[in-house]
Amino acid sequence: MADGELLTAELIIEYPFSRTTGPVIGAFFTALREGFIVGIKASDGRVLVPPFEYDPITSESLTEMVEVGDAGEVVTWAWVNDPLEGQPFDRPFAFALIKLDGADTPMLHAVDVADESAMSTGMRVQARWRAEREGHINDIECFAPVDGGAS
Amino acid sequence: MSEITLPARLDDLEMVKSIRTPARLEYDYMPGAAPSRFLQGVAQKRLLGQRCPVCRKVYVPARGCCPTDGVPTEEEVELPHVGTVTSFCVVNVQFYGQVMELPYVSALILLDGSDIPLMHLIQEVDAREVHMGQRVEAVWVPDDEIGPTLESIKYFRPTGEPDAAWDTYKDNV
Amino acid sequence: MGKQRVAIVGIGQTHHTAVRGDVSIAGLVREAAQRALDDAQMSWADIDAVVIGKAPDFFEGVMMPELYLADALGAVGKPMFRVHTAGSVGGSTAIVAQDLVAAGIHERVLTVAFEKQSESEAMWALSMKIPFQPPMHAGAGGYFAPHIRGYMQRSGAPDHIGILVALKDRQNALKNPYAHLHEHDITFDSVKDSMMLWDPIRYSETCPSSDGACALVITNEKGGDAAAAAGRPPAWVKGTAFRSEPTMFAGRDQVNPVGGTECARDVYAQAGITDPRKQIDVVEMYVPFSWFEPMWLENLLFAEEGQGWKMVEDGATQMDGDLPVNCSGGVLSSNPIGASGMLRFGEAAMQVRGQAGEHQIDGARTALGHAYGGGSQFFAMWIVGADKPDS
Amino acid sequence: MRDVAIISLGQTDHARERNDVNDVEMLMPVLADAMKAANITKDRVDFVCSGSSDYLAGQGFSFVTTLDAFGPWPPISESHVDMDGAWALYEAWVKMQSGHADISLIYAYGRSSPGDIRRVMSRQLDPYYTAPLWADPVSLAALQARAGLEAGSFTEEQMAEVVAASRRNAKANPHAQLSGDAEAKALLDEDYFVSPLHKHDCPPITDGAACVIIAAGDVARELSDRPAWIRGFDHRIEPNALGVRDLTTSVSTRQAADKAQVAAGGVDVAEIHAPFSHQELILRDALGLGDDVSINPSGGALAANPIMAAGLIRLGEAAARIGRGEADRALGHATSGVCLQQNLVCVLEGE
Repeated sequence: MADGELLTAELIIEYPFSRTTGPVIGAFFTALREGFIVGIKASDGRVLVPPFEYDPITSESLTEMVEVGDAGEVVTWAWVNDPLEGQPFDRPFAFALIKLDGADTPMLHAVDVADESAMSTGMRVQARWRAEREGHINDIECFAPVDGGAS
Repeated sequence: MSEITLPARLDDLEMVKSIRTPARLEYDYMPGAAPSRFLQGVAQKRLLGQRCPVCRKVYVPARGCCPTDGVPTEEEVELPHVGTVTSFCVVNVQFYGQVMELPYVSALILLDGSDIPLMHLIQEVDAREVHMGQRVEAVWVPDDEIGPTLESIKYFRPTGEPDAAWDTYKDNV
Repeated sequence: MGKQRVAIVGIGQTHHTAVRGDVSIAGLVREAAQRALDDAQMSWADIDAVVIGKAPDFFEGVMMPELYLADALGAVGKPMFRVHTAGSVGGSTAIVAQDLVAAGIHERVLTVAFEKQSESEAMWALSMKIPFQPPMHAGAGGYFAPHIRGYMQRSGAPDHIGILVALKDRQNALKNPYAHLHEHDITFDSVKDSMMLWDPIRYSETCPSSDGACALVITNEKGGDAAAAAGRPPAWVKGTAFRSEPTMFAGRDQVNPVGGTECARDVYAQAGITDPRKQIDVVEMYVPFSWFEPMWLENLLFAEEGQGWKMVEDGATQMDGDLPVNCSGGVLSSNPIGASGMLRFGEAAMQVRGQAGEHQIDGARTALGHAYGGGSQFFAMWIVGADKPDS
Repeated sequence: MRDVAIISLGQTDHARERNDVNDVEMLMPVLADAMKAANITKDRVDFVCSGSSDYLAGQGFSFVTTLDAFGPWPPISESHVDMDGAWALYEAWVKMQSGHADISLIYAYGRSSPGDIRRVMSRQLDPYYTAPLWADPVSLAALQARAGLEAGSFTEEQMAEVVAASRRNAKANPHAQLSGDAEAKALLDEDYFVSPLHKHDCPPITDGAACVIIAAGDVARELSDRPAWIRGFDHRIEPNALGVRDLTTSVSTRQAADKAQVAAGGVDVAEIHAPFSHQELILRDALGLGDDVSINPSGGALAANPIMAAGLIRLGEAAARIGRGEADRALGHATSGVCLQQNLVCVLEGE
């Protein structure tokens, strides 16, 4: 037989994971389904978006959920020229940390602009909602620049 | 658990309790050098084991490593396609991804000349008649379906020989 | 510096069930951890380090989930550690946590183990098809059933032994409010008549698939003394041991693996135990299929080889026997895989602390917690006692 | 604390893809090299601890068969972490503190080649908010780099200098995957990969493994001419979400360095586990290392990044400098998680 012939084969790990959310994460996704965004008040009074179940400093359970805006400002961003399977777009886009109006911490999502030159830190963006929503992070299709917004 | 207070807009809505997050990852699986050589042998209807240079035990499928001595195994030993059932289990349960007809027998089979049993199916016999010590032989899939996988052995079936003596396989039970 | 004495002063667990649909992964883990902290009368700020254990990440589909769980477990700004030793992981995790205290590195360590199996399906995660390899024809039951048959052949044990174990553990579980299975109507005949899944293993002789978590607060001698002075007696660690051996090797005894016995000898020697059946009052043993109780009774030197099944038949391992085994209902009644080993360790500690409620063995002073994993090849054990060890 | 020293290091010649061997076949020679360098056979090892990840292998319980590479018979005292091998070394060091072992063998291995490593690593993110976006570690590191650049913490020129130095240093490291004479200026001219990162700012895709042996007290002195004594050892973790962290600094590294008493004496050499170029700049700052410290003489993770082993290798490389008499006090660092969420610091000294 042929010596040194090495075998390879495709190995696929696939599962339709179903995740129970608990009340805090569930409230966030419920709001997304309804077309708005909620955060949660941390022990130091900051509003965390997305809402976390436990305080990032004291670890105490957080309970006070509040509504925030669906527009805000890009805090930092990365230009994804060649998106990976599963990412929000299959054409170039930006991943960004976006601090929404009324929030004190930024959340991660995609920003849709034509090219990298349209991106800048501090630019205002607004959520673009999907028409069909189920309670999922992808209920927000992406964020897009607010017309006439400061940049 | 502490009570969550929600903004008014979430009052009286049916709350999301779970989300779907399907995931699919594709990998190139590489069995490695010794297993590749073993599987290439299977594709030629040959069962190639390896002998450990330290403990002299014969491992099949060849793994390239002696699991007790932690040294590479290189000496090749070709094994016959007959062996002894050292233990088995009659399966009556379906599970994810399974395609077998119930019930069926999954057995540990010690090939003659090998020092470790391999797990495979026993067919062409009523499940109730499978027993420890039974002599079995490999039944291969048709030649045009043979490939580098142990599934090239369709199953094992009884040879009809007298049972092996307990002493010949008791160290593998 | 030398070795410090170690005490368990807080124990918490979730109610184990098929699907904990009301919580996130963090929420599940947090629930056990909070109960352990409450039991120890401590707050998150009191904890110096966190050690977390679970079985494969594929169960929940989260790679290295400890990174995501850092906030929920109060680990921010602290050392956090993740252990994975297959089914024995819950036990191994507790040992790693106690080592941090024994070594004098930390005073108070929180350790947590969990599995939220309902996020996927255990059968899927345990039977993924690997190219070129023959399919696991029958999942975990199919892997272990031949070993059980081997035990029956070698020992001459009659068929009903497995039924007796299953019946005992399920009936014990009725006394444990946290157990997953509460089968009030179970009888010898109902076990016997349950479906033969992986002959010789019947449906009622197998463990369930559970969501659940377990947590322990482990402290040094000062912490143990303080708890005792406050009327909350700790469990003192008298010995810990790990042993591992290869999954498959020529001549391997998978019925009575050498690694298990060596691990037991090691942990007994540390705890000054020379006659385990006499000196150990209660055992929490990792028994996912009922037949493993007689097999482990022999492997752990409670019975001569081939005689373990007689202890079962004589009722020695019943709650009113001389060596009660799995008063909590054991793995056969609750099996959040990653947590199952820590539940054994925690339940052993509960017994010597006298806090096991309805499934308490009166006067239990010394207990063994046992976990195993892989193809009966990874072992983790500890001996805990009501009395402070001499050294 | 009990005196424990790193006495040997074995590692693969790191490569883009090692499909000629499986994990056991990859590890056997690495373990043999480390034991040979320590003048021991496996029967002298009291405790074995390993680090790996099922997700990299694409198989649950992947570490189970890999243990065969050691030959764990008669049965051994052994444990495994789903973390970088640097944490396995920490577990072994703890075990030795309580007197349970005199010699421990630690190994770690990982492959980035079999899957799309960026997609695989995305499964590390929180499973509700970010993993479903399939955000990947390169994109998230790019967010971190931009935050640092715009905060004025470092410049793109400095990032390119880090890469050039790594390639240059790696020329002396026979195990390195990437090495050569790269000019920072030329690097800056290359296209962006995930802006503001160039491909060279990112770690190479590597398959590889490593093994480190540690020994206590007189046993270490018996086995090594110049043991690298562990004098400070600590690790810390930060919150998971990027949005609640200051990405331009590394708080957990600072905490660990403080506990490990890095500042209590000068450091001659630091092996820093920085998968991305800007992270080396963040970490240097957090570790308080001055310009006189030799940083990543091995080339670091930018020269070879066998995930799960890259941190262990940093500790082993730092120790090797002491062993060869090139340093008296050295620092090894390892990181885990997205954007430096968790960090470990080990201070090593010669006698």
